Amino acid sequence: MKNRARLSLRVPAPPSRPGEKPDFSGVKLSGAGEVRRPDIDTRAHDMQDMAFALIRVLDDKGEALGAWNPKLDAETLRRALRNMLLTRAYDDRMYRAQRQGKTSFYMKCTGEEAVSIAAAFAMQPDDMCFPSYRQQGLLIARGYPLVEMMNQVYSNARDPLKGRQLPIMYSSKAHGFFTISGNLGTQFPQAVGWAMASAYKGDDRIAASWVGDGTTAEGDFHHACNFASVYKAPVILNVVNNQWAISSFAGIAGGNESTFASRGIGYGLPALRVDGNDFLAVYAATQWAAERARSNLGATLIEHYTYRAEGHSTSDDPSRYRPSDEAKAWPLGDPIERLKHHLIAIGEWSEEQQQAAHADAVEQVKAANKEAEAVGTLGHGELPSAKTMFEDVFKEMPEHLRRQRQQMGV
Amino acid sequence: MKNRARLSLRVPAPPSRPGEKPDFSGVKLSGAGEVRRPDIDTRAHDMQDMAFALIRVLDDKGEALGAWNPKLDAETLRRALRNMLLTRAYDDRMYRAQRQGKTSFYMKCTGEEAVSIAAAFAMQPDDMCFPSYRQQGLLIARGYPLVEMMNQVYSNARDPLKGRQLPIMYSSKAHGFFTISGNLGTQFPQAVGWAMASAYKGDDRIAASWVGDGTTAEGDFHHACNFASVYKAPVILNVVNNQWAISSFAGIAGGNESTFASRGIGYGLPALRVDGNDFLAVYAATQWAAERARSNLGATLIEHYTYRAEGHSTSDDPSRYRPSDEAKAWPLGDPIERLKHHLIAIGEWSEEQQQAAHADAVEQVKAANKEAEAVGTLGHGELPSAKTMFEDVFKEMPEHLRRQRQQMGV
Amino acid sequence: MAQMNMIQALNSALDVMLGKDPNVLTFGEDVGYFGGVFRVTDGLQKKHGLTRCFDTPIGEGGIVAVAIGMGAYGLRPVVEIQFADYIYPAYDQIVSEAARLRYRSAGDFTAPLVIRTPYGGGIFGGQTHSQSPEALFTHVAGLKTVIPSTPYDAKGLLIAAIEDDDPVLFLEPKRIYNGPFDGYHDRPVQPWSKHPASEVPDGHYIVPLGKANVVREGNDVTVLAYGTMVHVALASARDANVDAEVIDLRTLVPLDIETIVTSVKKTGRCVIVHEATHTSGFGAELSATVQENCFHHLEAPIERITGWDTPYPHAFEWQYFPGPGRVIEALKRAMEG
Amino acid sequence: MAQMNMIQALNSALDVMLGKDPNVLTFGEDVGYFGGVFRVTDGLQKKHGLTRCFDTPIGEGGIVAVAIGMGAYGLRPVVEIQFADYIYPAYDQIVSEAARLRYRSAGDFTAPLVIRTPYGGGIFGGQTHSQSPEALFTHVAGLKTVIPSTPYDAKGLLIAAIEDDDPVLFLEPKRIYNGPFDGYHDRPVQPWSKHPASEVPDGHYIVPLGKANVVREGNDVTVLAYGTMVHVALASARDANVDAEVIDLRTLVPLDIETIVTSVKKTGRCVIVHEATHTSGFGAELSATVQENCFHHLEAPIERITGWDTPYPHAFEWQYFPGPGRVIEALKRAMEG
Ligand SMILES: Cc1ncc(C[n+]2csc(CCOP(=O)(O)OP(=O)(O)O)c2C)c(N)n1
Ligand SMILES: Cc1ncc(C[n+]2csc(CCOP(=O)(O)OP(=O)(O)O)c2C)c(N)n1
Ligand SMILES: [Mg+2]
Ligand SMILES: [Mg+2]
Repeated sequence: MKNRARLSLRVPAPPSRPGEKPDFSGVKLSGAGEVRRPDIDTRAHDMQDMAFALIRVLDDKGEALGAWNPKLDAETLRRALRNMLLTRAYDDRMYRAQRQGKTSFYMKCTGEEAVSIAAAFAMQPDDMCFPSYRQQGLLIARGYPLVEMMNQVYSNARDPLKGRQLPIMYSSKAHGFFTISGNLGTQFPQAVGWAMASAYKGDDRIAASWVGDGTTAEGDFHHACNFASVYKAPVILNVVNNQWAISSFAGIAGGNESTFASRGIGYGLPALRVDGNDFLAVYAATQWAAERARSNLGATLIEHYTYRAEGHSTSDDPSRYRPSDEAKAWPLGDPIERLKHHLIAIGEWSEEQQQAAHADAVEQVKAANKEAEAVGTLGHGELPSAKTMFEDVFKEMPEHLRRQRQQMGV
Repeated sequence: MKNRARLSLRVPAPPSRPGEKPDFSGVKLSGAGEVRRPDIDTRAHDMQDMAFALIRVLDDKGEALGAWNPKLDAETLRRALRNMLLTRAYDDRMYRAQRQGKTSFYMKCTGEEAVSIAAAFAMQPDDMCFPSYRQQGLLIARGYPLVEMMNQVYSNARDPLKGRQLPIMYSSKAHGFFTISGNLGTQFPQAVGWAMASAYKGDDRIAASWVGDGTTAEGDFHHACNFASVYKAPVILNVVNNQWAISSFAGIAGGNESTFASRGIGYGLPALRVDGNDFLAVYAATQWAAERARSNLGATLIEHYTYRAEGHSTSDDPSRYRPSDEAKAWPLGDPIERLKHHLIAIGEWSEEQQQAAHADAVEQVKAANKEAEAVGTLGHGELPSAKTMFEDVFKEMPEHLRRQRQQMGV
Repeated sequence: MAQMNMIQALNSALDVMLGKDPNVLTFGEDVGYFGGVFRVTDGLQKKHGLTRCFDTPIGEGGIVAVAIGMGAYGLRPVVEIQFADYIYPAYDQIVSEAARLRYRSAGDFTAPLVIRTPYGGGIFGGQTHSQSPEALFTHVAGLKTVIPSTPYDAKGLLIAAIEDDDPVLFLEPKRIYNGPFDGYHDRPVQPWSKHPASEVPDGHYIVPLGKANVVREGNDVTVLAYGTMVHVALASARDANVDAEVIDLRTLVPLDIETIVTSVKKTGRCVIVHEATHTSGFGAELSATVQENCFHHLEAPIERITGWDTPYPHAFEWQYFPGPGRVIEALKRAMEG
Repeated sequence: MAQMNMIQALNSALDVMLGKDPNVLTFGEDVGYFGGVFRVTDGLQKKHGLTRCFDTPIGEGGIVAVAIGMGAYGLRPVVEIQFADYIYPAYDQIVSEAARLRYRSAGDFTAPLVIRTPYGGGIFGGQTHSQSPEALFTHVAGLKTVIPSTPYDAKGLLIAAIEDDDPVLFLEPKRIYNGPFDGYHDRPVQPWSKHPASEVPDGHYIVPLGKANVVREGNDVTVLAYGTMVHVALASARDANVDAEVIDLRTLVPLDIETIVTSVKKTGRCVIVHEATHTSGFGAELSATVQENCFHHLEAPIERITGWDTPYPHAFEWQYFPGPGRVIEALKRAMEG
């Protein structure tokens, strides 16, 4: 051990930065229909390969291929497409609203619409979702009124959350949508607890949760996988790998060293890796996991391989840390375009219908927004009462909060 | 989805409880010499099988077999054996001291001596260890004076930690032994940080850390694996799977669902699984990982498959939760017996020498204990000064601590 | 009525609630088959079944997170953190999640969980088995903090906590699990059986949250204490020979300000006692609150007798622990002040 | 001498220390190439290299743990927690480890790290981008807590913190990153450039830890504040038309008790202002300490003007924020008291 070599610290960096050419040459894709579909009662140990493959159903020609093809009827697909269009139109409108000063903050899910819309379609309406801030599509697909979402974003008098939460931190128990936390990852093990409760009660409802690639680094990710494995909780644990965590590429979360799906292996959790921009693939993977969970076979970890096509939030400018044309170079395309292409390919849709559906989505959003704005926007119009600030801290307001409310003079 | 099945909650339980027959039929062992030895620069992805195998060198006849045989000379093996004997004798003496009321608390590592002694032998003396409370063997093998350890356990006037720490929470920077924390798992990512620092400085020293099977459930385990993977930290991450975490069997930590070694796969960390009661196997695995780390190839996760042959601590009574003869039924035997057997098998040792070595270890411990007891034991004899209670909270004592010291009247 | 020590009383509370409400379940490290390292859940798994009382992985953050999810479902989980010193890995889930769920969802989701954990010194547990972290939680809006000082209160408060719809941190003073330790560590240990509050009804009853208990009436000085220190305060009042009124707070949040203020207005003097480190301890809040409410009645400075601002040092248990020696002196100073 | 806002001043402190000491390095979420979401580390990776200033996984506990290990090796890591609201996952590593390393190893190992984190409200950040968690750290023995209120202090205190051999929590009042906000949210924002403390030397200097700053002398009432609230206090003193002495604490632990006590003994009155929730806030410690040390000099009750005991509600920024309205009233009450 004389003359030992000098060590050096490795800090990973993405293949390209602003001013450079986008480079996705490292991305390994399976072909559509290529990956096997194990039975839902397959032992996790016997399907470890799935964590390194990529489930894809739609090919470049818009054909649906292979064992994972969920074979949905055209009407369902059209509904799904409309929901994705609605989500995107909603995002666009709210983004503009923030830019117009009508609220403080907004976050889009552009390019990731399939992840939540397909999940909502593949799960039962009474299954419980513990989303991150980028699954607004779940609410939309489950029919939560757009105007309620807007009231929340605008913190106006009709905001169901009474102006207390940052925009987009929705909550609706009635729609199986858990109150979103500003703290990353905390909902992941909570979902496991909810699922354990459902199993404890002999219920038949399952839970699902979503975190980003970056968020997998939190201890809560580990707790979720571990408790889910130990107690065979009926839960679907989704990692939405959209390649970026604000300005950090997925390699900073460990994504260069292995797939996020493969994190499941060490817990003995079955893990699927799926083309997140392929509605059919996400649907099929979710369905597989939901069926497994509902059959008392426990949790599944699903990595959704996708791309955050826009900035992290209204506070972010991605051109400062990645090539501005990177989104266009993303090899898995756009989820809306791909589903549209498929519907057209099977003769169930046309460019004209797409135009009309898009216009309809924009119209719905516009109407809802008009209604919400008529109530109020952040600091303008009808606002929630400041008095309610002291409510819901506890079920009953204790003396000290009563006094403070008095001091505030309301 | 009509008539959905009712879910139920699964709570894992060990195969046997007090009053029942010990049952290790679930334990799958590889044969000695059977498992392949990949080159140290093998990609983690290409050695995932290692996480499910069990590296063993010594067979039942005491022969050393296969590619992992480190081929140590007999003198080294005898030194190792003496260190294991010394560790056990030390444990026995201190355990009795606690029972005699000479201190408040003690923890043995009986049956796990190979884990730390072999690691100390395979690493360089200036490599930095971040142990749990069950790696006293590291200190002993590195020549830290027994009497100092005892002074710490007795919280007497010569306690290097000035009476501040619970017994066994040793610290010696000079011996590359990081101050032990009462909080499980915190040292694991700290070791990664130390290793990153070594790499950052272009040093050649590596770090190692140890946690128990139970402790793998802490978020810090996840942080350690993740940071180690991302920054390719030169560190060895050891999981000492001794089957129990106080009263909880390893299944409560997820050990029934996959191996602890396989936790490494999701981070892209090479993972080895090793017979922790086989000195040669532990040595060889540690050496492999150390060489890999020192070659700037990053971290390795090693699961040491062993058995906690005695109670968790002096506060514990294992017969309340596991068959009292379970230790005897443990299929991997006793590490001291096995190394002895090997040395005898190769003609380098005898039962008589073993007796003498044992007597010598007991004698060393006795002498050191006499010296330590002469100074003092908890609350008796020469004690550290209570005044020092206010020191080392900060580098310089701030005004408020000065005042408090005054109030205490010392 | 049975005679119980605090461990038995807590066990009885859990037993009663497991029997009464199928939505109650309890889990934590070593709480299942073994019954907990302090035996508080002893026998409950056997009696109520594997899914009602079970072991968990050693991940405090996971334990609390899972309990929050269960609470959101509609259960009433009671979790044990083995020592309060090990609650910090769960800090984010408690502070950012359990405490805020109701507020941030405008009542849509709630987390009616109880976190039980043994705390405090006096047992030669060293730095990581002796801490009193209450003030790290009393600062958090949305969380209740409860500390019993007798078997009777322990059972009644724990049942009240389980039935409460808000998250409750339930700190158990482990030094008095087996007897009402008064701080005289060199005198023989008293068992609970000699204390009237060891008479504990077998069935269901509650001691309401948010109500302090005047455990000794007096006119000259008010002593505010909780947990183990209630017994130290009582012994000190007796031995200082002052007409002290001793108040056992029982609940720190919400605090029974009225009982405190009424007493201090009567006595004009106040001594606050706790084991936790001094700076930013809960004594600071008590002192500030008393001062704000009783300024014109105060005849002497309010004093805080607390642990020192150091980690809890193993060998200096009794130099660290705020025992009768220091409390008696403070009472005398208060009377002179 | 250059004119800097607080972000630039902090950036300059890091730049100076990275240049001066090869053992200094800085990392955290988005701090590398991007330069931090508040741009405090802007340009540092480019100038000092990839291993001196880099991005980390989103695991605050891991970030602090790794920094502790580096500190034990001999480095001086400066880590950023993106918002103070996200420090809780690192709470165990800070409280149980960084703060205790020196004590538990009797000086064998130390953790000379700095944890920088933006805190406080006034930016419509809602519950999880507005918190002021200082009191959750001031209770922890072994940890220093520092809060600057101007660009000059920010740079000098940060350099002092990096050179300090103890772990330091460095809380940055994000509302005043770009200008000395005085709480009048409906008036035009002032940039730092008009404030004298925006004159910042380019090179190395320190503002010592543990020393408060009397930012306004006065005889009638003492106002204790830190961070953003220093500017609110100054504006309030001005507009209340009282001869107030305003003290910027700058370091909460160790606290400059002498400066505080000297002032209150002079004025006989004291108002404490902070943004954090009321109960068990640092104001409680200040109030208790002042009362203990100045009892016989006090002519009116010490008041605490603080955030309410609720999470920080998005739409009620200005009803929550303890602005000049409430501080002025308190000053007037103190003068009448
Ligand atoms: C505990 C915690 N740490 C840090 C943050 C700040 N933060 C908000 S979003 C974000 C990036 C998350 O990235 P990822 O998990 O990949 O999700 P994505 O935004 O890409 O959907 C960060 C660091 C936070 N909200 N919570
Ligand atoms: C954070 C934390 N939680 C809980 C404990 C209490 N505790 C001490 S040892 C132990 C069991 C650890 O088991 P394992 O990791 O398997 O190590 P072993 O004792 O078997 O070596 C527990 C739960 C602790 N010390 N720290
Ligand atoms: Mg992402
Ligand atoms: Mg173990």
